[in-house]
Amino acid sequence: MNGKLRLNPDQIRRARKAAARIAADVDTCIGKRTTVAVERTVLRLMGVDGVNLDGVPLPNVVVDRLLEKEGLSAGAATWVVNASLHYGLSPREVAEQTAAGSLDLVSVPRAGRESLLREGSRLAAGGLDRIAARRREREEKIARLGEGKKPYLYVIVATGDIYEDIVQGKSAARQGADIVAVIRSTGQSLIDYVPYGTTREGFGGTYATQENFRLMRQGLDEAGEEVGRYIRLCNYCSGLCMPEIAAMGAMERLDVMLNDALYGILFRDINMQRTLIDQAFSRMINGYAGIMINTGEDNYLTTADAVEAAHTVLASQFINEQFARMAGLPAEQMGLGHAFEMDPDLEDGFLMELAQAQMSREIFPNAPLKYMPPTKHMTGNIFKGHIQDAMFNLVGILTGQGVQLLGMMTEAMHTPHIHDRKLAIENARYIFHNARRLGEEIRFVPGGRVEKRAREVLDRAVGMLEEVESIGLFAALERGMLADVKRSRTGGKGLSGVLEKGEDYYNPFEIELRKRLGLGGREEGSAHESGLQTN
Amino acid sequence: MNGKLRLNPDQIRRARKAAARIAADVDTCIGKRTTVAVERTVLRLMGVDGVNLDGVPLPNVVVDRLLEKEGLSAGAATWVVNASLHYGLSPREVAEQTAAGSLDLVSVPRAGRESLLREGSRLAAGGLDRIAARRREREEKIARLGEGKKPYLYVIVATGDIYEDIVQGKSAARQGADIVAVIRSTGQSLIDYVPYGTTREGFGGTYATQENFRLMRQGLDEAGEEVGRYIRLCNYCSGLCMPEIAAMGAMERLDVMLNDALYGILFRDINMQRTLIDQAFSRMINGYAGIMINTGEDNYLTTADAVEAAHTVLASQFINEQFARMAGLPAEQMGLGHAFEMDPDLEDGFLMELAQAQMSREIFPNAPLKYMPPTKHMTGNIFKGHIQDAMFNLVGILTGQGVQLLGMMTEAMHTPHIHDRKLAIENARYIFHNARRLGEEIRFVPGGRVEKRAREVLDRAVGMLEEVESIGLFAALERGMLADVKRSRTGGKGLSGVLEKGEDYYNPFEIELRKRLGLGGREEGSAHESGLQTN
Amino acid sequence: MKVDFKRIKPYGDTMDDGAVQLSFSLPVPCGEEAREAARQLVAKMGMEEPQVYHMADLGEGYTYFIVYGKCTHTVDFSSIRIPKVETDRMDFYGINRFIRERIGRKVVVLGACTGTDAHTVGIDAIMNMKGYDGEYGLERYPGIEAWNLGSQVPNEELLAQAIERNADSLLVSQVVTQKGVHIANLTQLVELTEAEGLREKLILVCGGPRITHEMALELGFDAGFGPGSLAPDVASFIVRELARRREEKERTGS
Amino acid sequence: MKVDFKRIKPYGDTMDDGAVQLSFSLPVPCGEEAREAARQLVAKMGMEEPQVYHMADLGEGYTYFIVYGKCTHTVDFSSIRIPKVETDRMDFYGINRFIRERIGRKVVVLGACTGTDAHTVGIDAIMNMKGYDGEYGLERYPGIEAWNLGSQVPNEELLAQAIERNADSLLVSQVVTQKGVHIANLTQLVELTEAEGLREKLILVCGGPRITHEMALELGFDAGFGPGSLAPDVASFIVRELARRREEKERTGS
Ligand code: B12
Ligand code: B12
Ligand SMILES: Cc1ncc(COP(=O)(O)O)c(C=O)c1O
Ligand SMILES: Cc1ncc(COP(=O)(O)O)c(C=O)c1O
Repeated sequence: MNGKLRLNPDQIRRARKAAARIAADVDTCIGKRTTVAVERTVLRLMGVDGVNLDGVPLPNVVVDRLLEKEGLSAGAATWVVNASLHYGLSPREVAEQTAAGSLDLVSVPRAGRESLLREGSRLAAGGLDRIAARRREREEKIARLGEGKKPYLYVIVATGDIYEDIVQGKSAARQGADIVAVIRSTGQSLIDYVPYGTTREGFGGTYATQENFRLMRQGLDEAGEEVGRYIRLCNYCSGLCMPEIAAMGAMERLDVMLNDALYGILFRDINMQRTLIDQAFSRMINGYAGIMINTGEDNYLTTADAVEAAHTVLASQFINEQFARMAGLPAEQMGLGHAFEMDPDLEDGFLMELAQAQMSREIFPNAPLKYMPPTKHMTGNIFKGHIQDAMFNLVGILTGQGVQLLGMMTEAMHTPHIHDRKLAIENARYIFHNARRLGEEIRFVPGGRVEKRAREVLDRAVGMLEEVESIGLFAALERGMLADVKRSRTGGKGLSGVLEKGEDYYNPFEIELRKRLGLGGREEGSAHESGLQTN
Repeated sequence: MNGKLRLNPDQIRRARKAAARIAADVDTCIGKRTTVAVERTVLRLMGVDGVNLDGVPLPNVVVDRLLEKEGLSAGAATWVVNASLHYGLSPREVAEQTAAGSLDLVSVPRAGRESLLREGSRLAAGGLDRIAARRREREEKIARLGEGKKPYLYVIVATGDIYEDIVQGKSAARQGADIVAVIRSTGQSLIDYVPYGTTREGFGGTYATQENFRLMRQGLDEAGEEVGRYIRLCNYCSGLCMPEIAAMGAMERLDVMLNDALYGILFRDINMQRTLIDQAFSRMINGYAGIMINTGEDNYLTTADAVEAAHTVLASQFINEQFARMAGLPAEQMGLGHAFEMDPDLEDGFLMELAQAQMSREIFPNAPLKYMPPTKHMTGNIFKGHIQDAMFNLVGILTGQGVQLLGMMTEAMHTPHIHDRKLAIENARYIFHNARRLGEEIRFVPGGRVEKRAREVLDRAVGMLEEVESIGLFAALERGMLADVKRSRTGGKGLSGVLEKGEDYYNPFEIELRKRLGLGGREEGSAHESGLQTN
Repeated sequence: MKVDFKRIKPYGDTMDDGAVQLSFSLPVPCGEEAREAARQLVAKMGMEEPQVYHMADLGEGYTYFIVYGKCTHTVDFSSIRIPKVETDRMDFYGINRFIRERIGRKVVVLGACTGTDAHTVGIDAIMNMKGYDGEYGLERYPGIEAWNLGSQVPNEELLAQAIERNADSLLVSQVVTQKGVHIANLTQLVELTEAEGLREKLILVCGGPRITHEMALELGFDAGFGPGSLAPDVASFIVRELARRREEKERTGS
Repeated sequence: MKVDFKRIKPYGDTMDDGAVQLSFSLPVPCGEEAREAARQLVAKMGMEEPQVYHMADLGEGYTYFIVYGKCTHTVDFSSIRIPKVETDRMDFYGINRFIRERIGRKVVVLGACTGTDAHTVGIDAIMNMKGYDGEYGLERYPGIEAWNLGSQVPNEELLAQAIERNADSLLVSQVVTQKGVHIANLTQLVELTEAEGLREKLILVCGGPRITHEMALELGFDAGFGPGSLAPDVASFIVRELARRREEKERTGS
């Protein structure tokens, strides 16, 4: 069926094809490189954790040592697995001794390639089995407790103090939240390590650490048992530590991860090569862990105009879909982002928002779209803001979004207070329940404003994607085609953490993940041929 | 066309026919009677105003005197016009002298019938010409200043102090209000006279007095000039003084009047005969003055359940339509009431509200329907209340209502504060503007929930009307068929003010109004044959 | 997050942050001076860092504000005790049994919306046969003779009816509270019953959305019932109070 | 309705009724005691007849309240004076003319979102070529050499760039204010400039949604700009201040 909007399937096909080529093009280029973050992730997946006496995380200590000794192009696994084999130590012990200075990785006698690969793949299997177990745990809990109806009610907590976050998260769960996201402190995405342990002092959010993940997970599991509904936990694997955080999330049974290289490039000025390499590996992990990713194209409308730039969001969704697909992440885990960000004082703006939300729904029928609330045009007028959020919620239920990121009336002031969240949840629950089946009851007039708006946005997205295809994504970013922000190929943070893979490069987790996800090798270049066809 | 809901035109026709018979039946019965209020109105229209030394309004003094002397069955005009002729005094002077005790109306020598009728009709023409002049004044102002788009934004002021009301009303006009209604003090509807002069002390509202009307009219005219939009003024002619207030409103250029005998019967326990007689005369005055009436069936849903009793509202609208028609009030002035009063926690309740509002719109295509906001299910949670009001506003714009009575978030607490009104107006303006043409863009699925709900309500209304037709309206009220309230034919307030018209009964204004409104005499009974057919 | 119940403070997202939202209008023209006036006012309320987040011109020299601030006041939660209607609530059957066993005759109850108040939904909820929220009203109780006089009943008439029907208890509903009209009205009823020498005989009960038990006692009533009250709450109180009074009378032998 | 501007009070529907709406949460479990705690708290704020209209259980031992009360405090509106940026605002052409005539060289301005703040929309609004709300940004001014360093710029780097480019003025945007992070960040910049001996030379300007001119002065800046500021406001201030300083220097002959 071609839906309520009678979108042209040829245009959708053209868009997918262009996006697939764009993604494949990037992949070819990044396939030859690795990053310090990817290597630290490999270590973490092998069980390396903890900090040295100066508080530097062991994965950083080891990777920095290897960089210094010019051994990293072979992959951290090459050295650590080798030392493991040689001394009969666990990778973690190897890391600890490296940190203590009692072990020099590059001077350990080298085992034969075959035994290296055997041990590497044993460790990889063990690491991934642990993740698979957490995934099964989630599935069992959902089967036993059940879960909320879609659109899921997604709220953020962002006190800066993990213990306050737990109180706020549990309270939200009791009010009806389905997903609780812990926002990170400003600046974390730019630090090239993941802080360690419990943290109680962040700004605009709480540091993402594995211990914080564990504590929050435990809190939400408790609340979930009490309210009889599985409560999903969300965090952010964007920024310089993207794949590490993906791994930590997979190990601590997070359920949703913000994960988008484009966001980092445009909004955090992270180097594009760095973060695209990181993204590819992180998406495999997320995919395998059964974690839903959320992409960040909704943010484009905070810097660009929401009416003018709507097609850039759609174009980016198409690209993100292809990146995800190439990492083996199924459509059911693709929380592609879009947003309700038009000026509320626009005549008939609601019709355009409705058109666009319905359009996204029809173009990505199996993806649990992440729908973002009004933020840019929220003001200090909390009463008006609350009804802007209500209209957003109405579009959410009318068009069957997957994840409704709840707007808060205090958006223009502070990260949410405990009752802001309560009122936001109450808002969504009221609208969702009271207008539950409205979407089933209405049709749009053929040739009318709603249909026209959707067609126009799709056509412009196709045009843009084909242009990007012809110049390549990097050039498109350089020209500021997304979010009105220009970024250069070699600018931004983190480029120094990118390195060419050596001949002897070894990453047992990537190999094992590709196997388990049923992905071909990277070199095949087959991605050029066809895009993912979902309808 | 049969609209978006595919309503069955035969059912609508059946409903109108039954309603016409119900109204005609009542009319036959009330045609033989008059009331003290009707007689006082005649005096007011002849220019009688002011109070005696005890503060009793002169119309009351005169009518009470005539009652005492058993002269009222001839109509107050008979005596006052006679005395006028005899002494060469104006009716007002006659009333003053009657009050002073210096003139005894019934003992004035009687003029011949013919000269009585001549003078009566001269006075009636003069009185009605003054009203016609106010009507033209309104039309000129609207032509010059323009007016708000429909649905009109209707707000109430209810401070109890006319001077505060003026501040609040002017402030509301600046915010965007199109209609300002001054709510009356509790209890005014039960007093059998209209207070005189400026008043500053009411409870839950401000006394309706002619001077208060004048002051408020002046304030809103000022505001209207400044904002460049004609601001309509509304008050209440329900209760024991219904036709008197209608006359006062007509003289002071009010634009809208709450006017509904059924409301008085059910919610003020006013005697049904009394108020139906009063209503017939008051509607002629409203009709002639170009005043839009608002009927009160929306109130049924405050005592009965809004889902269960929806059809009673529709049935009552049909009856009110016929009463209005019989009084010569054109469809364009029939602000028939209905309401958004379902429990917000009802699943898919929004669909039902939408269905009903659309249904009313299609059944009464030319009437500027008055749509009432949620009141019963408003709570102390002002934030939730504000979004209930937003959903109500959305239905208003989606279905093209004529008058949107704005809900206030503080409905469950107090009569509106100055900023409650501001927020309510902001709410409606946002929704109306942002979703202005949504109604043009959507269609309802044939056979779906929305269509079914409308059909069900219409069918039940037809059933009810035919039952009322068979037993008569009085019996239906006795059985509690409306609003879950039972009222007896001879119970309630004000029956003592009803009296049989004598052989010599004379009401020059009724005669002149019937003439100018193009109405036949009452006796014809032609109403039985056909209802008003608007589509 | 440890709470000091001797000194509780508002909470936004950090214990004791004092976060409070306010909104109000001031009779001053919109502008920076108005904003400052709003800040000063909120500071006087004991709020630190008052922040005016929204200011709107209402016209006519009035301005509306939405303000947030950090409250410095604290409340000793540990010492709070609430006066409640001190009756074990019985159910429909329990109440009727209690009447049979302890009173031995029908209890006569009159209800009304008094003065100019016409909001009958509340009193109907307590009295009507069909009841409210799943609870039958008093008219359904075999042990109770219930008379609902409806709306807009003058106090004088209510009292006349009470005498005529030999009532045990009067139930008065007051919903309109603007300018304190309910206070005046309830006070007048108490005065009238006292003047008639009936205060001892009658159990006076009032109710409504803005009525609390505490306020009812202050006004000279025997009990007050607020939002969410149901027939069994009221009936339990009345029958126990009736029994208590009778037994006390017997004891004191008067 | 006469207003006493020496003693203004909140207004609902009757002069001096004091009507104020509040909402907040308390770290106490939901119930009648919680309601009383909310009433007591609001009473401590100087509110008469505090009325809890809504109470909701947030779980975890927290409760939310919506309260109305009648404020007893008054404010003397007649004595309010507001510190404002004391510059006659010139327009695009006026500013460029002023620079040509009174300064005679390009004015060098550096802008940035400092610290970890990545909210560039505000500083872009002031600086970007295309401008904001119908006003060109500083980059478009022929008399101004404008450098927008973007987001997340450490204070140290901003200062290094200021030295390198021989800047006249620094424009700092701070949007994230949680836990006072902007205060710490702005204070550090002032300290750094002082340590480098550059404070005299530089015109320090900050801006953001929670910035006021008053606060900026307190922190040691020369000016602060809040919501709704536009390029001409900022440029007018900078060029006049620059001219003033130069003329003062000439006068004192230093
Ligand atoms: C329904 C309604 C009406 C209906 C009343 C129909 C009827 N027959 O009752 C109509 C439409 C006629 C009406 C008219 C008016 N109303 Co009215 N109305 C309401 C409304 C929407 C709901 C009230 C209600 O039914 N609540 C449901 C019942 C079940 O709750 P309850 O009364 O609190 O009762 C419970 C308890 O309090 C308790 N209880 C109550 N009484 C008693 C008595 C005893 C003895 C006991 C034990 C317990 C008890 O038990 C009940 C069950 O739990 C409210 C707004 C709101 N959402 O609250 C406005 C409201 C009460 N009305 C108001 C006003 C001002 C009026 C009018 C004057 C004008 C106007 N604004 O419309 C007129 C005139 C009425 C008059 N003369 O009294 C104001 C009162 C403001 C104030 N605080 O002073 C309100 C708050 C609306 C507003 N914001 O302006 N109204
Ligand atoms: C857009 C936006 C973003 C975008 C920013 C994109 C970009 N490149 O700028 C994105 C999505 C990336 C983002 C991210 C985050 N944001 Co943000 N964001 C907003 C949002 C929606 C709008 C801000 C905005 O653009 N306003 C429009 C501009 C024009 O206004 P302005 O900044 O006030 O600027 C004007 C004046 O203040 C002045 N001005 C400003 N700066 C300067 C400087 C000078 C020198 C002068 C003279 C004048 C001046 O002139 C401007 C024009 O008049 C606000 C919420 C809101 N509605 O306000 C939240 C908000 C600012 N964000 C917030 C937070 C916490 C974050 C995050 C930490 C997490 C999160 N909640 O998403 C991250 C991390 C950001 C980081 N490291 O700093 C909080 C801040 C809370 C607080 N008070 O501390 C807010 C209030 C949202 C919230 N309620 O949680 N955000
Ligand atoms: C994809 C994505 N990543 C991350 C973030 C949060 O920013 P940071 O990574 O700086 O915490 C967002 C915020 O909206 C986002 O959309
Ligand atoms: C038709 C009608 N008349 C009158 C009123 C107001 O009541 P009163 O006449 O007692 O002032 C209403 C209130 O909703 C009404 O709907």
